[in-house]
Amino acid sequence: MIGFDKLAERLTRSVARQSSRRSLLALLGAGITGAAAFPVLPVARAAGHAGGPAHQPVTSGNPQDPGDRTSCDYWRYCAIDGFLCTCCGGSVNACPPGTEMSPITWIGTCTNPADNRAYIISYNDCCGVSSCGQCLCNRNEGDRPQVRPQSNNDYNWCIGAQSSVYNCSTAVIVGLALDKPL
Amino acid sequence: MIGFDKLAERLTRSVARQSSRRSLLALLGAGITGAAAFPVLPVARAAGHAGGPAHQPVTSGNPQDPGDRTSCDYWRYCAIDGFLCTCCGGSVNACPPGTEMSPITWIGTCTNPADNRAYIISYNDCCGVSSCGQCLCNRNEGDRPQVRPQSNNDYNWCIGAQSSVYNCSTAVIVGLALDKPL
Amino acid sequence: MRLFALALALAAAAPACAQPAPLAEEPLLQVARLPDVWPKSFVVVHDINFNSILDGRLAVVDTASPNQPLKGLVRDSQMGGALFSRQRGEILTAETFYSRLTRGERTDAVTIWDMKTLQPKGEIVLPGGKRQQSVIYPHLFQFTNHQKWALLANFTPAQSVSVIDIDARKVINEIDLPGCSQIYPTGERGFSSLCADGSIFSVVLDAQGKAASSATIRNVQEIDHQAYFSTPAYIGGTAWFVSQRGLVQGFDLSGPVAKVVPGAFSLGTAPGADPEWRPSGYQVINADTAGRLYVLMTPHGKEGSHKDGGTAVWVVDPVRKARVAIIPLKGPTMGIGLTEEDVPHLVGAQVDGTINVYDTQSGAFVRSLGATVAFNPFLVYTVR
Amino acid sequence: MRLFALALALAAAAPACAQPAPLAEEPLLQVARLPDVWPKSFVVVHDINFNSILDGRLAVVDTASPNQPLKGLVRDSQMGGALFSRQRGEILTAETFYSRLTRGERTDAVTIWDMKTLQPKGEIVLPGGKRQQSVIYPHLFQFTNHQKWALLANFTPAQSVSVIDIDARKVINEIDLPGCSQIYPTGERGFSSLCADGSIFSVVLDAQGKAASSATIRNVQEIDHQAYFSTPAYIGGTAWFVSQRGLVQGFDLSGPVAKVVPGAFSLGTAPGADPEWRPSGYQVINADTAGRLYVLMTPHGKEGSHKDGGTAVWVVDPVRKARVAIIPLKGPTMGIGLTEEDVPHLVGAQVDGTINVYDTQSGAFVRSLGATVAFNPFLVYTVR
Repeated sequence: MIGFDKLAERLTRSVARQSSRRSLLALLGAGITGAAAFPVLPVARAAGHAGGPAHQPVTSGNPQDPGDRTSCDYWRYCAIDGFLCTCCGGSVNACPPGTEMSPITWIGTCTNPADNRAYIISYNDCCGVSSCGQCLCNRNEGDRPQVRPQSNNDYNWCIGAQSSVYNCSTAVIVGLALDKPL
Repeated sequence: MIGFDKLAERLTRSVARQSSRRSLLALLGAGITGAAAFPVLPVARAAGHAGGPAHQPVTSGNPQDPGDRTSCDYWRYCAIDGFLCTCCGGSVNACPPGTEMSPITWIGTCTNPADNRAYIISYNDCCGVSSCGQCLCNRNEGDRPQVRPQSNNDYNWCIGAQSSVYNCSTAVIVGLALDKPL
Repeated sequence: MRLFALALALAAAAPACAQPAPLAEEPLLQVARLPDVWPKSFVVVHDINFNSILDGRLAVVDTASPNQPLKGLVRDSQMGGALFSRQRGEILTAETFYSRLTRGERTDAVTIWDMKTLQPKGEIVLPGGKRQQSVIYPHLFQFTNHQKWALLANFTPAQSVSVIDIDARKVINEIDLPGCSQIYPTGERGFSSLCADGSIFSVVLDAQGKAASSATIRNVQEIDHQAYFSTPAYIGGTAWFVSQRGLVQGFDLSGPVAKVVPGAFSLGTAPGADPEWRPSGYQVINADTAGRLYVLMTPHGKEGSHKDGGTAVWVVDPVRKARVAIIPLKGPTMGIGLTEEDVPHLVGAQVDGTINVYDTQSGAFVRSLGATVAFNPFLVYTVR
Repeated sequence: MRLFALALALAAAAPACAQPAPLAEEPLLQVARLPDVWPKSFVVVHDINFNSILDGRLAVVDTASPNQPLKGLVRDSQMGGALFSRQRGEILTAETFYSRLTRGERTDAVTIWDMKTLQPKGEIVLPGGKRQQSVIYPHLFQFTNHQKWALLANFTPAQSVSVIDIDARKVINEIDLPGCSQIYPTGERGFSSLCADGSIFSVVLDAQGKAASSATIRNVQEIDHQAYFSTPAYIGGTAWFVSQRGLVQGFDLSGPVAKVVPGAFSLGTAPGADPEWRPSGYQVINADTAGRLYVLMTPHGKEGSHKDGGTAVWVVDPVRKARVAIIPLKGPTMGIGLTEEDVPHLVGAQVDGTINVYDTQSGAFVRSLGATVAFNPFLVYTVR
């Protein structure tokens, strides 16, 4: 879990074009990596839920982790793109029953307003069940174009699962960041 | 096109249980029959189009065939159930490009307000492309439960096409009815 | 470029102060499970998903949870069928697939899903591409033989019923059923269907799933003017049907063949109608274990109104043949279900996707789950 | 029970009166066709269909028709790719299917559709299950070699490009592309890609689709602070990119390898911003044949705003490096396209599904097509 975003960055920048495709795959596929990003929806934050009533709040109960986890404004979602698993039968860090969590994921850096610390958030996608359809959310703080896969949330990262069909996205704390995000 | 609804009625009532499944199939599958019905959506008329703006009117230009063919209230739609092909790239009596019209269909009897005549309307479905998603309309004048297939619009009549995937429904004039509908 | 480090590194670099410890790292690759025994407040909502009918779903819903009612989704493609068994710990779906989503080779299959994980456990491929696709009737796919077998309706438009041995993962027989539709499990091993000539037809199956005997009762339904909705409510072994005009008729299906319960009765009338109260919706009648019927009613009853959805539920005692209460609904409702709770709740699935929960005893509105579980909820399954 | 008869029977029975003749019987089994040559007002709108991503579509849209803009749908499943060719008379989709809709065996395939009938004409199955799935970039699937070949991006996350001979219906080669993404056709037979080290990399293909030569230009992109949106606008053989902060840079792709067009320039500023105007959306830059660029802008530009969508289009002359007009939009817009008309119209695909049409010369709003063609319109393809 240590510095793998940096690893991925270095890997992409220096190894990339010299490396064979197979060895790159082996490296990236070896486990939880700091590579790219899942991805799916846009402007959901601005658009909100046309139609149906909003979801009622789901909170952690911990004042150090404040906010409504069904809301796109929740702090961990600063670079998420998709349906929030908290609204889909899962939670902020667990996939819904029936899905598989993709081990390959996109990593964001979000600031927790309660302690003003920057946390590394892994946006692992839940796969193998069709679009959840609830709590669509797209935020792009730190997102960069596909040229930098590990910083882009438009890829379907369910490619790391047995089925690439996308259901929803989690936002798992995997560590603290030394620096604040851009 | 002559009296086949009556044929189907008689067939179902008297031949049905005495007939073998294969011979019934042969009879019903022989061509355009008065058998059952397509099917799909409910309460669309009441619900209207949540969200997006309404479709703008499409009319025949013929005062004897009045009304907006993108509206669920258009006279021919008295027993339709599905997306209106007029909104999907087809017309009131033609399927959209890329689809196949199912030859097996459900027949309704609708009164034309311009001449007060009762017309036999064939609600052939268009198949092989996924749900059009536009102008959902469900009306059930004369609809009866599935026990009477030729009077029920909940069946997916795309079973008569190469693919049973449903796109939209037409409403084709196939003749005049002697009696007014129920 | 961002630089990352360990919590440890940050802790070392940070000045000592009163700040609380950072939030802990969380485990990855967690997938939620459902309780080993589903709470009695769980129901399953069938989402036909009109905008992508080939992507229909079942939503597992906790009606007691106002903020996280959706517990998981199970695929139920292309106007699929659904069965639930606490005894088996399984959900069964009957679906149709094409090799290229909308075209290509057709495969009909029953998939068996584990109720705790919602993962598939097995599949039974069905030959012939003839599974009936309709919007949307629970009695096209039913258990019999103590949930060892499933019965599945076919329609090409020729009508038949496939007998499926679930544990053997195979179709063991096909019963021709020309002129009859729907599957109402009857007795230990068999089913009844309603027929186009107004009769009810019962088949007794032998141990190999073949028709051992059959029986017909004529003139149990006047389809033109008193057609029954295809989905009845069950009280014990009796299936209670209601007609498009509000006639209630019971059929005793506990024995090997159907028997008519004497004494059909009308739901009667009530004020506030224009022109009259009639049943309306896709799941218009249900029952609780206390023996009360719940009927979804529209005040705008007339020819063609029977699928518009209702705005009130009439509670009826079929023994006294009398209405005992009226439950007003919050909005136009397509289907009504009941929870398995000791005091059951009424669950209304609305046209706009909203699921609302009502108290069956007082008739009071209890809570709304919002439009948070399904795009087009049509049926609410009680899971037994 | 209803009785039916012939028009003839009714005519015989009816009293002679002044009533007009009945409406004529209409032919059955009619299926509409598109014009042999699509009108220049046609565009194709890509509908990612979030609520069922596996059921994505392309909508053929007549921007000149206010009441029947939707002319037909073409399947484009699972974040599919799309190509259009008037020369070939074909649409190509690059899709992914599973044998059980959401699970089972994966098949990636390119399907070739006839532009007049929207029926499939052929298919190229792609080995390896590696087609890149992303939301949603036209430069993952591109023509080269005078539209005889298609190039398709793969991502597993290893990156490569498949070279497809369309008429031979087969994949003829695969070019490894570690560290680089997107496909910008370059020269007669080849492509360029942008790479994670800030370079642009060009590959020249030989007649067998193998890499004949390659070239790299370093430091063409500063990804941290001036990253280019992946989808450029084309004026002749030059691809014009715009960065997240509004820097415009051209690359001449008309020769065998990419060349930097000297003189990147900024879009500049304008009043009314909070905090500043920046490009935003999924298709933020486009061009007309007169050589003007159209850039979709949000007044709320800041880190992370680049996919929120825009509310104005800035019209820019890349020769003069100057903004020449501002077109206000009716609502938050995700993608902008241009028609092929002699005086092109600007087509805005809004977040709420609405498609609006604007005059490129006056900047005036011309018409709304409503939310009548797609659930989630993201890209507007010009069909050439």
